[in-house]
Amino acid sequence: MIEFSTYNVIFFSISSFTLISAISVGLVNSLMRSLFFLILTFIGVAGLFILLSADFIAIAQLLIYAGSISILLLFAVMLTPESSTNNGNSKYFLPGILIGIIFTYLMVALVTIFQFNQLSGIHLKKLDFDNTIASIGELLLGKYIIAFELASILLLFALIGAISIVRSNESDFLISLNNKDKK
Amino acid sequence: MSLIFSFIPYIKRLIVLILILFGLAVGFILSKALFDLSIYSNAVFDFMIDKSSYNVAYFSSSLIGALGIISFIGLVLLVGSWVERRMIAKFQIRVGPNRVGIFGLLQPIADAIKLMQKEVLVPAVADKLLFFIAPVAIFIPAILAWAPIPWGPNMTYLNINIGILYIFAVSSLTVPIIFFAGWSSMNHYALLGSMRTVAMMVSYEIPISLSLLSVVIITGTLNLTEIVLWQSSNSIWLGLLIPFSLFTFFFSSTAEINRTPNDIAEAESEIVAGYHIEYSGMKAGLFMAVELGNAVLLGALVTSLFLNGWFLFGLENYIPPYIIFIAKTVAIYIVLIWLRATLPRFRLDQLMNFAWKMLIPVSIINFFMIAIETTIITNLDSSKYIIYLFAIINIAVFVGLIILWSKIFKIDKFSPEKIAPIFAQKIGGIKAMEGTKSVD
Amino acid sequence: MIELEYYLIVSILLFGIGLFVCIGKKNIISIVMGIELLLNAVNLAAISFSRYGSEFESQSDALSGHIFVIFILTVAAAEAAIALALCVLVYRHLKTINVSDVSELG
Amino acid sequence: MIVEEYFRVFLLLILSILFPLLPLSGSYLFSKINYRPFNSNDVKSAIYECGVESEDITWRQFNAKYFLYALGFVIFDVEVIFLFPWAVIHSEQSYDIFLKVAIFVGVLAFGLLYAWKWRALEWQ
Repeated sequence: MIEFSTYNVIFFSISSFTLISAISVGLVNSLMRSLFFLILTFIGVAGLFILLSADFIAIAQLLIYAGSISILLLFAVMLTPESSTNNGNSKYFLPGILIGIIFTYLMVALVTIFQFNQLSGIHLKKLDFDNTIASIGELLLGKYIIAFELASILLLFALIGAISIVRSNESDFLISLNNKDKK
Repeated sequence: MSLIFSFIPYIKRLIVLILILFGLAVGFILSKALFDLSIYSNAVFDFMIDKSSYNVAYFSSSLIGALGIISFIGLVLLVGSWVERRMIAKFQIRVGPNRVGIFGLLQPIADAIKLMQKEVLVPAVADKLLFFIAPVAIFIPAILAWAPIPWGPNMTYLNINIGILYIFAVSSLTVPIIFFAGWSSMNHYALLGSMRTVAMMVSYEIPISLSLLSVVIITGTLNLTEIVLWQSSNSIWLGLLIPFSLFTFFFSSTAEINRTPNDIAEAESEIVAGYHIEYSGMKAGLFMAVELGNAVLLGALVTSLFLNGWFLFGLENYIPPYIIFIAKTVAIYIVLIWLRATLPRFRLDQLMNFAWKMLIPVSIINFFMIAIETTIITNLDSSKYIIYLFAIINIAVFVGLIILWSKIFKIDKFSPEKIAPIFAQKIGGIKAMEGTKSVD
Repeated sequence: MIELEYYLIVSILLFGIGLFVCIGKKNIISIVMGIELLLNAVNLAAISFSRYGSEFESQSDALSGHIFVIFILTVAAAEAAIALALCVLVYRHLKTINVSDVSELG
Repeated sequence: MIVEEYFRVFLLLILSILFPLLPLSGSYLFSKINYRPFNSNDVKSAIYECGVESEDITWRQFNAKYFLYALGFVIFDVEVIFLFPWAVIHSEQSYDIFLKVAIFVGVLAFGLLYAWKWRALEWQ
């Protein structure tokens, strides 16, 4: 068991890494660099998940966010060339900062005032998970089976929708369709 | 007297023989002492826990494992490049590096020093931060993926129960790094090369995951050590039980690590050098080194997933298990070199079509078939023999698939006689061709 | 000792940064990035509640938080796919992806 | 405990960052003792373009086919996240689990067929 002080140091280093790279996403001017910092943020959040003993979720985070959604973002940047240099601020830049700070202040105040251990009357206890992936599998195919099936339908619609949006006005696509009709 | 003189020409061989025997004896003694390297790590742990806190003990004992992995990778990067160049030279009937040191063994070190002395050029328009980070960061997935590899019975650096997914997730981080390497050069060729590479790597990650899925379905675990133990307890290699998954994994991984036949990343004839065109000196060397390290990593993965890891028909009781593991890994690496010397590069559109229209649909069907087989195995008691039956069925299906593919691609049994001499026919020279066995 | 509150504060800070990125940037791709940050913050909160929850009697009860996060991941992937496809479409029509310039219909 | 195991990843991460920095710092040292040339000029620091100076910006609009492949990849990656927990528990469960997963994969296979049919997988 790693002692309390080591855990503290690891927690603070990972969370500060995450937050600094998250702020850099907003402050960096080049869109590619901001994407790079976004990937670093995802990796940092995966580290926090591991500290919370959620290993499968951390891997899923790495795989889906850092591995595939970032690729999607990269390709989207490459398909829209003028955006690549330009990660400019909108006219709501200062209001954005203000709203962010106010929201953060309010929520932090709420969290620190609110006594979570009085929520249920029992003192909060830590749960150390063991072999999460098997339990998640049992839950997914047992209790949450309908959501599991619906997820596939959601993914299907996302695929169909995105394909039809991207290809909607491509000339070669239409030509190929026309040729197909003639046959 | 003349008898003794007649031995003189063989005395060199005799000395070599004696040396080999001596080496074997030393190796035997050493193998007793170094049979299980984990005892040293444990000894350090026990030693440190008396002196100081648990944290320091844990840290120092894991540091030994980490340094072991890092030094193994360093050794592989040095020796591997020599092996590869010598082997390729043998395939092409030349000598290969043979000037620096005995058999040219010091050639990799000379190369490294040469690369370090080279002038480092950074394009004026490049994104300096990402340009510097990319060659350093590309090592992170390549080294981190070594962590859950089981070297021996107790020799796993990171014994987690999601080992396969860990390797899959960590190695998928290579893709954005390669993209950043190409993008930050601000070069048409580099950008095009990185886009093509990313598109290909992304396509081939899906067959990899589906083939790993069938491994997990059979063994019921994601822990690499348990997968190796499953294979030995059922006394079958997974590569024989699910040959299609082995093929998919191997072929797709060659795409993932940019090796021939799928080295789209550095298609010299089309896009000059691919994503690392602007890199010079040691940074370019780092990209090459990482490619080599990934090839050996693929060998280690195939060994532990499909070739029963450190087990070799009872030999693991006499030789240190990690030696067997490394031998199998090197064997896979040599197969990769063999492929590189033999096969031409595939075209990108062929590769993409092969991934999406062949590998992915067939992998889905394959893992369903394996799921059905697993259900039958677990519900029947006589699982021992039915596994062999399924192995035969799977191999038959795999061979049938290969024949089907060769029919689709119109490869007629690979025999040159059957190919009609079209060109010769066109120019009217078919009469002259009669009786000869040549191909046009 | 690191308790639930620390993780919640990190999650809130991440959410605040995400809000700032969403509001303060004019590039649509940046805004999508901001949304991903928001979803990450929510995931972090869900996982920390699941870890430090008090009412859970067994592991499989507590892991409902993990299931929740897996579905958020799914929705995030679908959302990113559709949003970026729209982004590509908008660029093709209007040759810009600044939010302030995309004000006309069609 | 999980955190304790993954601490080793953290350790290996630090070492793996140091590993490539070792030859790079060797290269840096060579430049310090004036053994590595360092005389850059405009021609050298221009990007490689077969001797011709590069015109125009590097970004041209890429074909949408790249995006379509990434799209398929994302969808299948999420599918993998759902399928691995199933694969782990598959051998312990009864037959009906098979049907549930068959529906799940069937729906996604339909998506693949759709993409195939509407030529999203065609590399022109």
